[in-house]
Amino acid sequence: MSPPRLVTMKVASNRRVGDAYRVIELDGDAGVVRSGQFAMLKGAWGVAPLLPRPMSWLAVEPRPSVLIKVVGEGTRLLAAAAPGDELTVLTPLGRAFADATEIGPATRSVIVAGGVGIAPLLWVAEELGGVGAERPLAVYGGRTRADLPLAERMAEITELWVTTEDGSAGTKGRVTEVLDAALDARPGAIVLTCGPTPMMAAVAQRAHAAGRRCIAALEAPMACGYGVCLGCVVPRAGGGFLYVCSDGPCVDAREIEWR
Amino acid sequence: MSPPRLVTMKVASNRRVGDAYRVIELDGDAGVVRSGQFAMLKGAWGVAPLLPRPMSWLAVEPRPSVLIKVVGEGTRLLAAAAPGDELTVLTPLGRAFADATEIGPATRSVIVAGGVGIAPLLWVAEELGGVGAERPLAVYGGRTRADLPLAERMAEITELWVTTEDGSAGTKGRVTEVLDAALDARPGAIVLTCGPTPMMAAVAQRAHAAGRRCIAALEAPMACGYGVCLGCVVPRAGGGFLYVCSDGPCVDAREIEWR
Amino acid sequence: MARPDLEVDVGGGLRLANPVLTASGTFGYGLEHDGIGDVAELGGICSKGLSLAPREGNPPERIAETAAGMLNAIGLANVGVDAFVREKVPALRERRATVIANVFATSVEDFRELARRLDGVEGVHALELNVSCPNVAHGGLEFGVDPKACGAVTRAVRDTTRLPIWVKLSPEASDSVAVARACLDNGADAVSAINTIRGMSVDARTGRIRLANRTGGLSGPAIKPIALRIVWEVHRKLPELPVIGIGGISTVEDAIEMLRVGARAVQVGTASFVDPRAAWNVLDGLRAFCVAQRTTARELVGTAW
Amino acid sequence: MARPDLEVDVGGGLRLANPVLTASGTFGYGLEHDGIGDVAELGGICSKGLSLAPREGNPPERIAETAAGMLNAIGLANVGVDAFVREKVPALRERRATVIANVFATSVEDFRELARRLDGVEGVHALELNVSCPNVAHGGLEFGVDPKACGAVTRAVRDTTRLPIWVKLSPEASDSVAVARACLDNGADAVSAINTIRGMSVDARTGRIRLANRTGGLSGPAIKPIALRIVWEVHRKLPELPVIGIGGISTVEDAIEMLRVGARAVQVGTASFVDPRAAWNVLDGLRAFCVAQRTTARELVGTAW
Ligand SMILES: Cc1cc2nc3c(=O)[nH]c(=O)nc-3n(C[C@H](O)[C@H](O)[C@H](O)COP(=O)(O)OP(=O)(O)OC[C@H]3O[C@@H](n4cnc5c(N)ncnc54)[C@H](O)[C@@H]3O)c2cc1C
Ligand SMILES: Cc1cc2nc3c(=O)[nH]c(=O)nc-3n(C[C@H](O)[C@H](O)[C@H](O)COP(=O)(O)OP(=O)(O)OC[C@H]3O[C@@H](n4cnc5c(N)ncnc54)[C@H](O)[C@@H]3O)c2cc1C
Ligand SMILES: Cc1cc2nc3c(=O)[nH]c(=O)nc-3n(C[C@H](O)[C@H](O)[C@H](O)COP(=O)(O)O)c2cc1C
Ligand SMILES: Cc1cc2nc3c(=O)[nH]c(=O)nc-3n(C[C@H](O)[C@H](O)[C@H](O)COP(=O)(O)O)c2cc1C
Ligand code: FES
Ligand code: FES
Repeated sequence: MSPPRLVTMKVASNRRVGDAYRVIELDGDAGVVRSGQFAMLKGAWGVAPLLPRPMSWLAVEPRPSVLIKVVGEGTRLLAAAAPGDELTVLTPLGRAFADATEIGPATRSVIVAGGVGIAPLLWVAEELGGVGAERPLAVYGGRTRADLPLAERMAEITELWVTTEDGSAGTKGRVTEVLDAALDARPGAIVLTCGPTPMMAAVAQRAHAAGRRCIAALEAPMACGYGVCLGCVVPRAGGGFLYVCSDGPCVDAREIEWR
Repeated sequence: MSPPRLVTMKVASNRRVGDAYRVIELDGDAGVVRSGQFAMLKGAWGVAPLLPRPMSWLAVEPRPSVLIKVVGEGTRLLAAAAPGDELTVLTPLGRAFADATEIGPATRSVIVAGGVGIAPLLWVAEELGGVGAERPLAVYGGRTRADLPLAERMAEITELWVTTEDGSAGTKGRVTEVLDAALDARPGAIVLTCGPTPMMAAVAQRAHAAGRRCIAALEAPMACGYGVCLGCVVPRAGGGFLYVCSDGPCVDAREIEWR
Repeated sequence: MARPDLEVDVGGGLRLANPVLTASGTFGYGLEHDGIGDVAELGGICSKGLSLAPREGNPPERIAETAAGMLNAIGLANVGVDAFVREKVPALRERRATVIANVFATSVEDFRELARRLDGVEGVHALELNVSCPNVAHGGLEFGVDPKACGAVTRAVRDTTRLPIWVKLSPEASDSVAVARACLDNGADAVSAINTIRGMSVDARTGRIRLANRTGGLSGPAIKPIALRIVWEVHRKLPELPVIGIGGISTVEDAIEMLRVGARAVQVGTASFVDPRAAWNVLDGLRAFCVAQRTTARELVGTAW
Repeated sequence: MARPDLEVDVGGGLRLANPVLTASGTFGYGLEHDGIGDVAELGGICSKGLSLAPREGNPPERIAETAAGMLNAIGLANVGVDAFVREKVPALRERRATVIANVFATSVEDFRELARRLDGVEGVHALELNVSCPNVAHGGLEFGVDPKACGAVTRAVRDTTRLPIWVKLSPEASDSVAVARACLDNGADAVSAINTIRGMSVDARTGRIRLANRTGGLSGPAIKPIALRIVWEVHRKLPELPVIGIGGISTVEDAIEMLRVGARAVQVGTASFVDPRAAWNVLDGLRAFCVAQRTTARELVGTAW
């Protein structure tokens, strides 16, 4: 893995996706990156918010880009960045999907995304297409149809099943509603998932019950993103902790003590 | 004096003046204001910088406007405000020139400005013109010619004498270089001054030596601007302190212990 | 809007109409806000710190800004307790304000004398003892860092007045709970926490120390986490002791956090410099929150988990 | 660029090539920066806090952001002193880093044993004692708030090792000078100041306390004014005692301020999370400042006025 570098990148474009999401494209070099890896982003706003914010790379070609959901002050400021504004970007960070499992022509996959968790999964689907793997089956869930950013793009490169809790699009319910059927539809497929932790826990449990491997792209509050603050733990199966930024974000779901 | 109100105003325009100065016009109502009064300004940048920044009103017609010199983070952010950006404005604050002395048709004045201290003085010159007073004699000094924002406008409404320390415009030296001559040129005139404290101290000393009254528009770091933090003191002649925001900023220079 | 129940009992028989007060030294004498807001609406206002004799305070500079905070070294400038009683209290009564008189001294005797002069004054509803002052009899360390000294001050004031007594905790005490316990044991009705934390500001380029007094008290959002922790500790260990939470409260969220860690009421301080209506805004927000969540101010107290 | 004289003497015979170090717990073991910067260039690096036995640390969440600062409750996760000596020190020697081993324990005996295991280890240049830990023998208050306890720890370590000893002051001591004096009297070569200040973060809406450990240590720009004040107080009262300044140092200006109030060296902490090259940037800035001002690092120390 190449060492992370702190680079200053200009915002090339900032486009609204759905109600509450933004895709921001940057001008610059994100380093050698694969899907599942992330960056720490910060704008020129000084000491408040103080810490940079972790964001999965959505793509690096043609330009490094991220998908942002506004949840607090940091994401609000990032989402408000105008073309020409400078962001500092620490990249590349973390372990990619390809570091946690093989991604090759023979990879059969079921992708399970929740909301903004779509970002690394969209890219891994593209990677899978790039190596000639079977078209993945993707299950994509949100609270309402507004919580499914980039679903159109996902539909182009996967067989896409959508679920919404309010039934405003696709099957009414959560991703778990259709997950068993998805696993049946892709015998032997590996499960790649990213989304809220409770969702990933449920997905891992079902996948394991069905005897499948499951790779999860984890989340945790982070201070540094590169292994020095020891802040980003999740409980490890069998005791102790994993560090999301350096042991992950992409890990085999069996390594995690889900709860 | 009407009580201060905290109002949100949009930046209507932001124009560069000289190298390091900005005139910002706002959309909104600054209240009943006269020259020498000020406002506390802050943008939407949250807790850093925390406190609003005091700025003299440069004018309120056609729009409330201020002249800003960038000296630190707060003024840097204010100066960077773009049209449409919102500022919170606490106004009107402080005692005007007209609260410290009579401003009427009979007022004969020598105005002494240093750098950004021009702001309230330009307006008082306009006020004097408005009531039909004799055209003031203004002495305006800066380090170099770049430190004389709005000198053209001042020249339109006063007889303007310029000084620069490097001789790049007007008389070489400080305002005190020509002050005695100015006082001689306007027998009996009251002196109105605003600028760096050492300049105002020197001006007051010369004015008093010449038997003139001198009204100074003071400066001090401020937290509140409306008399509750007790932070903005300057030593009072004879002991104790004056509060710049509530006893001033415009005070008779004899009230101050200059040092 | 519906009128949710915001009343809180802060001990010593004092019930406040709502839990939003203004902090000492950040709201003048409560008379500077005419035209800005109606002080009668607030839960209470704490006066600028009062001493026996009037004080001019420190020379400039008295304030300096820091990251998400500010330092002040006002030097406890005030009109003196007698002028307060004579000139300020009647005007505050007219405005129907709930007034907490904040007092400070450097000896137990002077604290007692202050209490004596305020006891029975119509329109003063409680005393808040600022113990972040050097204890001249004991080598100059603050009263507030020493449980014994705090206990002694509290006892002396308790023996002198029937007004509710709040002791304002210094965050510089190593063991806030021990100090709070000493206050409780000696007759305090409540503690308020926290006062400012001493800090310093220097100009890197010139080396000039910005405050004439050299050090000053740090306040504002920067200290909120420390304030929450101290209020939480005291409330957890001494649940029977009412705590008034102070430190970095600018928004209704800040106030709710403070109630949740155990404060029965809060004081808005530095935030009033940024927005003179800060305390009223916090109150409005709290009212809206309680309506929306169908709760009361009392019910929020101590609900952090 | 010209090479100004940045060397500083931090006591106990230890001269650092320059006064810019990295703070314990914010720079890993100094081996995580390959490709980011050359650790040999820095004045020194303080290891993650080491205990006798390895520790997993606290469950999540371990960190929370606050206004211009952050809280951490890592729970002193570390590989243990033996693994440090075996695995980390040799790699640090290869990189020619100046290494300060930061150690912590909950008893005087364990501090002594840590010192014993690090004494004579080639590549370890000083010990930094983290005394912001509960003193189990004395009811759980921190060693660091009690001059006597701090003195006892220092004495025990002094009797065990010839390595330079730095005692890291807790900002929660009511009297930092008294603690520093106890350290000096018991053989400390320097004190470093300050460690984090305990704070708390709560979700207003839900009432959830963010850190699993409930409280965490506050660091970052928010605490810089407090750090400057404590360093200034200790330096003024004990000018012979070298002080290493820590707390909110992100920029070269911050570092210069710290030197001016009396620190002989500084440690960059939380700033390294924002920018992994923060310490190198501070060093570059300091070099440029000393060139421009024709001064040296030593000459800046204690020049605040
Ligand atoms: C490896 C990784 C990749 C991520 N990728 C993306 C992405 O592609 N797009 C995207 O929009 N978001 C992504 N996130 C989440 C994003 O980092 C957080 O939403 C952001 O840091 C919140 O900052 P804030 O200031 O807006 O909110 P805050 O005010 O800091 O927090 C708001 C809420 O979000 C929670 N939160 C804060 N930080 C995190 C975090 N790191 N992870 C989860 N919850 C958090 C808080 O507990 C709080 O409840 C990723 C997180 C990680 C760890
Ligand atoms: C009544 C009044 C009217 C003013 N009118 C104007 C005006 O019309 N235009 C204008 O550009 N400026 C004016 N000022 C000065 C302006 O308020 C300060 O320059 C500004 O607050 C500095 O903020 P900052 O964050 O940029 O700098 P900081 O980083 O806060 O400070 C930079 C430097 O400026 C000094 N400084 C900070 N605050 C003040 C202050 N209030 N007065 C003097 N020096 C200060 C600091 O000590 C420091 O040396 C006025 C000040 C007062 C009190
Ligand atoms: C300018 C200023 C003056 C203050 N004066 C006093 C005082 O006279 N007595 C007192 O007990 N506290 C005083 N304080 C402390 C505040 O009442 C409050 O405890 C502290 O500022 C923390 O709250 P905040 O962060 O909301 O400001 C003062 C604070 C400031 C900022
Ligand atoms: C995540 C984190 C972990 C820390 N771990 C330690 C530690 O193990 N030992 C120690 O003495 N100090 C530790 N500290 C304290 C720092 O070394 C430093 O004293 C403090 O953060 C103040 O400096 P700063 O504001 O520059 O971060 C830690 C700080 C942080 C933020
Ligand atoms: S985010 Fe700092 S160690 Fe993972
Ligand atoms: S600025 Fe607060 S009293 Fe003048």
